[in-house]
Amino acid sequence: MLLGILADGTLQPLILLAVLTAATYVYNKKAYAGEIKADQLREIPAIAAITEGVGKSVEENKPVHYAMGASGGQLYSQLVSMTLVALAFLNYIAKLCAKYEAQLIVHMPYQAESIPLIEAMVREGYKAEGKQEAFQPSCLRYYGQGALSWTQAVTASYDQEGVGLNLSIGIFYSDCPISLEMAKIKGALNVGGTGRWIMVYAFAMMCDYVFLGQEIYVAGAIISENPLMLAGVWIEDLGKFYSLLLLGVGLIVGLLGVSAAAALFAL
Amino acid sequence: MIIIAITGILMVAAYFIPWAPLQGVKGVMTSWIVVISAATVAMGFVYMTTSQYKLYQKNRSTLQLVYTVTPYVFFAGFLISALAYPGGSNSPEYRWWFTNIYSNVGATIYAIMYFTLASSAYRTFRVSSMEAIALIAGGMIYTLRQIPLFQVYIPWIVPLGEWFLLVPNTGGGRGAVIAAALAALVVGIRTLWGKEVTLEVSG
Amino acid sequence: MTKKNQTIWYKMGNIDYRWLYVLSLIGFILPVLQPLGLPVQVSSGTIGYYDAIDKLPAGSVVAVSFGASAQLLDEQEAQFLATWKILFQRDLKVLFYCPSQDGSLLLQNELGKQVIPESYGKKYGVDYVVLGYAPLGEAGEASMSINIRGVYKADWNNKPLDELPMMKDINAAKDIDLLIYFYTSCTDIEFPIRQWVTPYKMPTIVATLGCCGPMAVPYFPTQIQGFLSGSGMGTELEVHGKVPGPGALMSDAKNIGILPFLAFFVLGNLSYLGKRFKWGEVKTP
Amino acid sequence: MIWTDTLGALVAAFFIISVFTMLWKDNPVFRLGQQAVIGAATAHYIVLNFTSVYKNAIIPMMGGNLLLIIPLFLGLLMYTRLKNEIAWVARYPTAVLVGVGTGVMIAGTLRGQIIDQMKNTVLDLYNSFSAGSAMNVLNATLILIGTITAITFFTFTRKHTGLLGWSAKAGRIFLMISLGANWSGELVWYATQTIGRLSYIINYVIKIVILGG
Repeated sequence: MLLGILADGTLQPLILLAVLTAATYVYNKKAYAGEIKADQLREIPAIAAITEGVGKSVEENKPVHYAMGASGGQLYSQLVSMTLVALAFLNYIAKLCAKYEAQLIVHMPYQAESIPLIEAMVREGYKAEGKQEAFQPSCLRYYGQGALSWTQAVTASYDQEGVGLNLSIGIFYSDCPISLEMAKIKGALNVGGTGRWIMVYAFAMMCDYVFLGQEIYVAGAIISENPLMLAGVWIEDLGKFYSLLLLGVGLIVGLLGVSAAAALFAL
Repeated sequence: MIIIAITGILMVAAYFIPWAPLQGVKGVMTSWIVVISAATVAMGFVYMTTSQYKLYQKNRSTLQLVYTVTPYVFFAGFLISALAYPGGSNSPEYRWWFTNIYSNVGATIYAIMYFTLASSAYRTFRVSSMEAIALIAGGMIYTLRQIPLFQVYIPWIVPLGEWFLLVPNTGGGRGAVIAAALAALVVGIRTLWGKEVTLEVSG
Repeated sequence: MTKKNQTIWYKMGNIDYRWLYVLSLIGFILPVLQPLGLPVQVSSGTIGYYDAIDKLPAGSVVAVSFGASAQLLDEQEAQFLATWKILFQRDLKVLFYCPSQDGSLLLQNELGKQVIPESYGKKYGVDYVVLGYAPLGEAGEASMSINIRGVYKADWNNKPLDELPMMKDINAAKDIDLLIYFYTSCTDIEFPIRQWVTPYKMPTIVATLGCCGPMAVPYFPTQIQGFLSGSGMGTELEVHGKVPGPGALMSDAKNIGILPFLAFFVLGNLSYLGKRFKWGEVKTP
Repeated sequence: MIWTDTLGALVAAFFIISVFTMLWKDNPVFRLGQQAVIGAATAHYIVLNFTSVYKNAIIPMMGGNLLLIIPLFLGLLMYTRLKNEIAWVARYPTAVLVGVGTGVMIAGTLRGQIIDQMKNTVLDLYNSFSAGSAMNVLNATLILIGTITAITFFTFTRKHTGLLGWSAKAGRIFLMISLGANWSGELVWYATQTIGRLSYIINYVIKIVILGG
């Protein structure tokens, strides 16, 4: 019955979605019961580096820069999860800047529809530290369509206003090597990462501390200190176990013939 | 949160179920979001003005005034050429601005990246550990494979470079893509569930 | 400590980046001023690409999906100029269409200026036709393979297709003998594979950016007969097809411009190894 | 050559040089160019989106499709974010965008980025057996090992010790090679762009436009 209404080739995706949804239900319950804790996770050194960088900025009297990518405000593309993680980091860095009284500069992406969310995250960050009045809308910078003006303007900002910590998290395309390398050259403590694997190399080579690929999601959960987000890390690991299991089953079925394996994955 | 759940689940359902009315809804929703996001277009102009004005307030010199006025001159140039000439953004006038400034600066930004990639490699490509050697091997061998001179005088660099790209790079890259995709899915499911903290915080 | 900082080992590892920038810039400029004509090795992808065109019987129809980008012109120019020259040198009918807005813009800027079909004795409407921009995507490519007139009613000058003699018998994949697919988004390679190659076994060759080459390689030579990735393979096509163009200069400049970086890479590692063996330092910057 | 082409070439040359000077240090030429580009990019964004609203909403509405007033209205609600007291209203259009985006993401990710990756890994291996070349089999096996070990590197809920530790270490090597290859692919492409821009200035702007050659 169910198979009759499904589109071709969507049974495998449906099973994976069902596994992850069921795991979400189970682990959310565990989270509410207080069984999920950040210290159970493998350590990610780049997280501590963010606070260190804010301290460095205050000491040097230079601003903290936050960038989520020239095209990092995508709300309705396949990369929306990365935008949400970048917003979680934005909230975190705003809190830290409010707490330690560091100057924050946010280089906004060109997607204007993400501006309301960005502003809300920064405001809330300051509010959480009881310093709403310290928030200045002019710390939110906008540079128009595309990577070119963004890259130039961000680089100019490092040069003209100085840079203590440069935190870059989110959706990055071929434009990021310039901003990351220039921040490094201008003496920033560079911390960052992206979920787009093709660009991770730039972060690995130009940052002092890097979040490799998926690590941005895990780190996002840790800094949020929210049990539901932390539960997500367990669900992700379960997803990996399922994927490896599928791979194993595929390899076994393949013994019957390549077409059998192809048919299994085509379901 | 309810709106997110309803719209999101509809889109997911449309992927799994090829039922015409559902596909119709998907079509309507995807065309709506294009309009919604496009209608927010002037927001960027407001924020551009806010930060430009603030920078001028900080430094009220003549030079800064020139810097502050410059974006508006070019803003007007683009806008007028799109509005005042027949063909709008397809008019030769708009194309003049677009090609000589926008496309050209874009191409130059890519050019600049050669230098930043080179200096970062000078700093990080040191044979200090197994991992660093792996990074260098992946990077340098494929670089030499792409330079004509090395293709001619060290011909074996071509198959070796291709091998690095097609074998270990594919394996590592695949693992990384799968891990990041799973994480994205988990965030997605949490969002449709109404439990995404980021959206709760931002109201 | 100060003494160590003054040693050659330290200095080699801490040269101001701007020296690297300046030397690279000089390395790139010199061959632009004075081309050196350094040799080029022609790879199998390029030979396959050339042969797919060269072996077409006279009168064959070639469709060129021209998804080029203006910002990436430098990477693609050698490829498409050489391709056009090779096409117009032969007795073929060429149908251009543009799945990117920039593709249409570049055709307007370069066809008739850099490569003049009329100088090869070709006539618009009889030997070649240009259809303008349409936001095709994968679905659009599928539509083109079924019914060209369903996507394009007229050419780029708004002339109805039925008024163009060349288009009289051309309307679908069955009327086309070779597809040349230009693209800049790496994953777009799957569009022609899924919409032209798999259903129609259409002979297909592709041209793309250097960084997209690796994603095209797995399809060669089983599904695509040849491919060009980056200006380097554009140069190879110029050499192999004997149609000189801007690619030769690019290759020369790349050969020389990369040398300062290679020298800095060696210096950086000598510095690291020197420090390591002299003072046991293993920390990298 | 008509004067607009000459002016265009000179303007283009100014912008190329202004961007290149950024590599040296901040200077007035760079700043002027950079500020101009902000104006240009913002205007281009507005032109593109205005055209999109006009084509996708205004024209169809005039043709009788009044339903499109809803997304247009939702889009305008975004501007309430500019005024603190009513900023909460912007959450409704945002919710539609995020909801649709998340749905699209889930649908696109399940097969393309997970199941198909597994499929390719398995099929590569078995196809290599049928191809009959030992090298192909070795390569496909290495891809399989790379995929598995890289996934194990990205586990966070278990300590990386014992077998998992070794696997994660091997995975990291594969990941590093991948990072290096990605770096290289882009480096050579950018070299081409550099040469292209320099060639434009030397061979077109200087030799043809200025010297009239």
